[in-house]
Amino acid sequence: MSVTYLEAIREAQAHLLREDERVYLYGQDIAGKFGGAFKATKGLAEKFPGRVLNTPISEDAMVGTAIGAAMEGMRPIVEMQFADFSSIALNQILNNAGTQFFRTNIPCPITVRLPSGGTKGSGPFHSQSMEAIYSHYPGLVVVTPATVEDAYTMLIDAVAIDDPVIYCEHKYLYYHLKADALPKDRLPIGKARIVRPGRDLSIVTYSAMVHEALAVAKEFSASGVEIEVVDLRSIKPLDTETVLASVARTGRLLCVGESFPWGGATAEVIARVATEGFHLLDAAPARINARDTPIPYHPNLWVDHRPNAKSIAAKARRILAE
Amino acid sequence: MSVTYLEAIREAQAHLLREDERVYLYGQDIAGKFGGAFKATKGLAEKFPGRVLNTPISEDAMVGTAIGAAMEGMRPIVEMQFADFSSIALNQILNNAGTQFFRTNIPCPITVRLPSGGTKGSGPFHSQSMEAIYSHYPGLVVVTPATVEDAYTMLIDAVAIDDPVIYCEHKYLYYHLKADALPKDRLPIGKARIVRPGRDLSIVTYSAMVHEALAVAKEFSASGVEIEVVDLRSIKPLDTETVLASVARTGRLLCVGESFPWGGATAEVIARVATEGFHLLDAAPARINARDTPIPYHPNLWVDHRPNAKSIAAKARRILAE
Amino acid sequence: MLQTATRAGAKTSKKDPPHERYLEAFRWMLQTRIFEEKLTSLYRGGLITGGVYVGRGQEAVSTACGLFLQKGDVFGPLIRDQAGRAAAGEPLLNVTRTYLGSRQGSMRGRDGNIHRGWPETGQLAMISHLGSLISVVVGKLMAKRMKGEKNFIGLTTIGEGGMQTGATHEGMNIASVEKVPLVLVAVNNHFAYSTPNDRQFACAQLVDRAPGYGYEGHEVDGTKLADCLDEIGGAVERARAGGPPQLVVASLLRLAGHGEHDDASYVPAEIKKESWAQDCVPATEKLILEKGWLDAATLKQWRAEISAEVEKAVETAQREAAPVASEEDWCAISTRGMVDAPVLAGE
Amino acid sequence: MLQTATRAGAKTSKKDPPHERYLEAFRWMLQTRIFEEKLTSLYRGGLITGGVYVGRGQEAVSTACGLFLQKGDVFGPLIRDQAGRAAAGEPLLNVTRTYLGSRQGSMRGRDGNIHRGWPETGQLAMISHLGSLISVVVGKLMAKRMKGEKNFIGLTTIGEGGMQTGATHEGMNIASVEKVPLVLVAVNNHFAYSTPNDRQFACAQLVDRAPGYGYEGHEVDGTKLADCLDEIGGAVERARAGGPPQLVVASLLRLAGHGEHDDASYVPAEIKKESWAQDCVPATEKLILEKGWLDAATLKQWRAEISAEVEKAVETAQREAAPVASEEDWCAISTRGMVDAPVLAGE
Ligand SMILES: Cc1ncc(C[n+]2csc(CCOP(=O)(O)OP(=O)(O)O)c2C)c(N)n1
Ligand SMILES: Cc1ncc(C[n+]2csc(CCOP(=O)(O)OP(=O)(O)O)c2C)c(N)n1
Ligand SMILES: [Mg+2]
Ligand SMILES: [Mg+2]
Repeated sequence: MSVTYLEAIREAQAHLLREDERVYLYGQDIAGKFGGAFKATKGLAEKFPGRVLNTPISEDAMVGTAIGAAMEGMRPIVEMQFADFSSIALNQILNNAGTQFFRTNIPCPITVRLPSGGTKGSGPFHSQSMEAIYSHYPGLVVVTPATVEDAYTMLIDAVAIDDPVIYCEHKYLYYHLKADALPKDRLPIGKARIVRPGRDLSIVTYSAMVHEALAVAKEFSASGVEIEVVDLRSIKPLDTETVLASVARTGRLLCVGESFPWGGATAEVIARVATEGFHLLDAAPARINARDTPIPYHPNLWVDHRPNAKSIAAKARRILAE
Repeated sequence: MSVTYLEAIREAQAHLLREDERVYLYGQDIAGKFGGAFKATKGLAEKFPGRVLNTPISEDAMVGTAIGAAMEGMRPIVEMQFADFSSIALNQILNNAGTQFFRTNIPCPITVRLPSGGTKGSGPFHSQSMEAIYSHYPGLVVVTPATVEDAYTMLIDAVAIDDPVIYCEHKYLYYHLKADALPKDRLPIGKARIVRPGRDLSIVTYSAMVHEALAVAKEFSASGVEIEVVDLRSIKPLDTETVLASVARTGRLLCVGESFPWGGATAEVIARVATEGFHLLDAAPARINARDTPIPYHPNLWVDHRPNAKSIAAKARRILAE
Repeated sequence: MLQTATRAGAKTSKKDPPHERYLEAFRWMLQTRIFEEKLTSLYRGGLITGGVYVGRGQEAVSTACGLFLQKGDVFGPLIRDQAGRAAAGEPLLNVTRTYLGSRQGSMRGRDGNIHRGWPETGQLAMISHLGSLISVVVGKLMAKRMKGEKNFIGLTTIGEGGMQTGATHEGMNIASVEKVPLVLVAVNNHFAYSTPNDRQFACAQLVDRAPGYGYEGHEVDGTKLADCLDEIGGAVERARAGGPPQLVVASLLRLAGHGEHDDASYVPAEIKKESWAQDCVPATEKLILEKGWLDAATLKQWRAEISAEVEKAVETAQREAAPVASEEDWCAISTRGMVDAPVLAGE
Repeated sequence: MLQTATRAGAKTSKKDPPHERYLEAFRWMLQTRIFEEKLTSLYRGGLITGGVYVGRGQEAVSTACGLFLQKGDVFGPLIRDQAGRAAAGEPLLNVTRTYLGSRQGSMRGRDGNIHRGWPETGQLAMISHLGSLISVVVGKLMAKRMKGEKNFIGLTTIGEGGMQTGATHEGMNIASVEKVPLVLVAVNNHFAYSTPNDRQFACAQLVDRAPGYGYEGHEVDGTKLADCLDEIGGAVERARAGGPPQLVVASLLRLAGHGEHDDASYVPAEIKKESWAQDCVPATEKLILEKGWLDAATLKQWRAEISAEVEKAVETAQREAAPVASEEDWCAISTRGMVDAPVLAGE
């Protein structure tokens, strides 16, 4: 048996519905036989009657009701049809969910699933990665699973956390990524993972870009260059310690993120390393992000808009040459 | 005669209404005798009938109509009552205004005024600085005037730009800042300004924090330490060149921003200097931001939540000791 | 949570008032008026941090919003609902603490005044963004139903300006899709800050919104306590009995500035002559005296009692410590292990 | 911008059709049907990038949306408005280019298919977020008025699902506050992706929303071309004459999946028996033949002409170059001097 990244998300939700009666799922087109635009909830409405609910096209109210229900003791999981539409729910997420505990001392354990990231032909409004915006504001935990195993355990852990969690799942990984089975163990949210040890350069990244980085690391390994790949797993909290330890080993840092260049996770990682680990660096750190334009629809443009193994390799070569 | 920062904003709008028939003002409570929550449009409705319009409490639609009018050749200036409420307009700003030119080749010259930043007793929803969110997404120009002169010229220049501009005006500066007269000259948007030259440390900052940094620089100067203060003026585009030139002179960098710590302008500046000016740095760069919680209402908490001259001085001392 | 009878030994005459809770309601109105006048004077004296936003002129409708709530109900008050909050069980000391910046207020100095909640009696802490609270109330009601609770309702209020936000629309609509027992009391006080009705909406009357959401709609003169009690009490009853969501639109005039910093000089004189522009507190008091439902001596005694309560609350709160930054637990989330490495002011 | 008469020498019988533009309208319906069937087959053949979203079943109402627009009007079509876009003047070649990824399409490969605009005839390029276009149309109308233009209207469409967004509410409301000549055509095709009406709204009928915004409301069977022309044509006329904003709610059934990737197996069989669930294209054709408004030979000729046009557009677009990343001007704004230092992929 093998499990895709998407199936892991579905299985995690099935597990949660089975084990925790406080959990319910709320989103557009997630119920009935249909089971969601990406089928992440396929079959769950039938198995858990009354706990997988279709909503009107009302992202603000979807999250608003989840906040109310969470404060009342439930554990709602809200599915955005695409991360991009969470812009409509952003006020509820940042200003209501994100401030609730600090203001009232009442925890607000909602989980918002954001199908994120680019796939070819999806264009400017079905490809976005919004993790930076949600991380900038206080009060939220923001996770970005890059593997089938993490997709599974981190969703379960997200729902267990007493605070709002933004769960950024990458659409490109839905079908492309397979594991042999659901995981037995877990690394807790908040810990980064060294997915490939190395000695010459640290590539710090997250979500789909982990796999691009791994491809580069493999390629370089053939010529004796050992790249260490760090998967952040959650970008808030961001595991500065593991990143610094990696840079301490390699002396060189490349940060890769799929979202827009200004600010965001790559800027934050570099700022942390530069401020807290300046003397660990043997060369200037570097970063690669998507281009600073809307995400183009045509595949010819799209492949060039986001980072990929080729552009990462080119950048890595330049850092290593310093 | 003296002019406050707030009056400069009002005068800039009066100038624009007088000189450019495409300009109109659109916002909550800006018309009539009332002239806005902060009186930034006081007297303008009477002077320019039909061109200063009150709106319903509908931030999404306010910006939506401005986008339509701008594409039709007008130059709307939208006033958000507080920056914090622009979260409701965020989808129109990021996804509609921000993508319009790239997608359609039709420019979208709207200006959105965001009364930003903390003042005492304003609490979590009337104190926010949202520049990082608007800078992260492509397609927008984001300006953060710190002086009376800049408040005036940059608003006029913002409206002249054929693209959407987010004009972040700082509420604390409204009455606190005075100049002798309206400026005759201008530094264009996109250029940072060395507001105080120095040799020992560069403090790179923007908006109200420029004045905290200047206070620190003055204090240090007494003991022979010369701090260079760089006012970014616009954070997108961000004038990397001027920042790097300053760091080249001083070898030391402290970035100060009033908004939340994760990502944002301070992370972006440090990332740029670390990646493009690594060898200019004699010591680890550092940054100070607000705390990573909602902005507290009580003044006792608020003063400790944001950076101020005292905390900046403490940090500066540590960097200089390295 | 509620005082169940008119307190202070109110002597009702043989000719009873039109609603059994009329006099009790009036006492909350009076308390609110006296309390808010005290707040205003503290504000003018520079003793309050942040704004003061009063419900002057809205005491009748707001009291009616709080009065019919029971244990297990959800209440989402907004900025002009001091009367409703009190009637629904928030102690005077809590609001006083919040306004005076005592660390012991329910928001502990972290958020202020009109944003406060009082979870003990189901009162939510609003955020500023108007309309955002409606869906939160709906979510609470959904959760209660999922947990098997019975007989609860949710009531929340909105201004005629706030009705124009997208959040209000989505919240109103999702309430009827989810078939929850919601009562939405819309208060058209004819101004949203300085903006009059004609720049907020262009329908004949706001109650015309009700059918578009499958709500039952009702209109009421918000200055007439008896009508407010009947309409809002009735709406609460129908929602509790399983009826569709209820929209009650009350007309009245805001008899203060938007906040106490605002002199409201933009309010035209003519509008003040409208019948619904009267001040509900003296109007109700006059009626009570005319009808003999209470005598002047009792009313005088109420006033004295309330003033004493208010003074006591103010004195208590003023004696209490303000929050201290160095003792503050600067933590936006409840899960310690999930707090991001601090990049703090001054660290 | 519009073809002003039925093209291709349509022979009308003595007994004229119920609306003078009925046959012209039908030709747009037919063109759309034939074109979209071609698109679907190209999609199935893997020749299209991105999704294909067709207006199958909506051709009558969509055509009516485009048909009455004049130079200077504003049109805000949504994803199922191929017919309206064509009727309002977008050449078949532009949509074909967009779908086939030619660099010469109006979106130049930067945005796709259903998001395209056609500024030449006032057609805006929607963003995905439903409801966001309404206020943009309102803003265009405000600007036209400020500039002193006369006699213009704006028309935009929305699905019954999209009506539940906050943006729709704010956009509808601000239109009547600003008193602009807006026609909003709401198409209740009974599904929003897979979601049926009962999880979208709970009012008796969507037209009940009209009075709450001060709109005139009209209902129409969206499968009856004559009624669509009358109602939408009438609404356009009333808006142009200075009437209040117009809401026309059309009922019909979406006769395809949400997109061509979707088999729509969630649509229950019963609903397909409703009168408003019929397919407007053959129904209109049948009526035309029955009434003798056109003869079979003419219709056959129309089909042949349209197919030839479609094939030609496809062939042209397929021959054209796709966008090339290295030649792309990667610039999100128009002002060169304001472009931020590039932090680009691979740089
Ligand atoms: C979304 C949003 N935009 C702007 C504001 C700023 N604001 C606070 S109160 C107010 C006026 C509210 O008017 P109304 O809803 O009629 O309530 P009232 O003050 O009359 O009770 C405004 C514009 C806000 N709170 N929320
Ligand atoms: C704000 C927003 N949320 C979600 C979506 C995703 N989405 C695209 S089309 C659609 C269904 C639209 O239904 P309806 O408005 O009835 O139009 P129809 O497709 O039936 O023509 C959804 C949910 C969106 N486009 N915008
Ligand atoms: Mg009001
Ligand atoms: Mg539909």
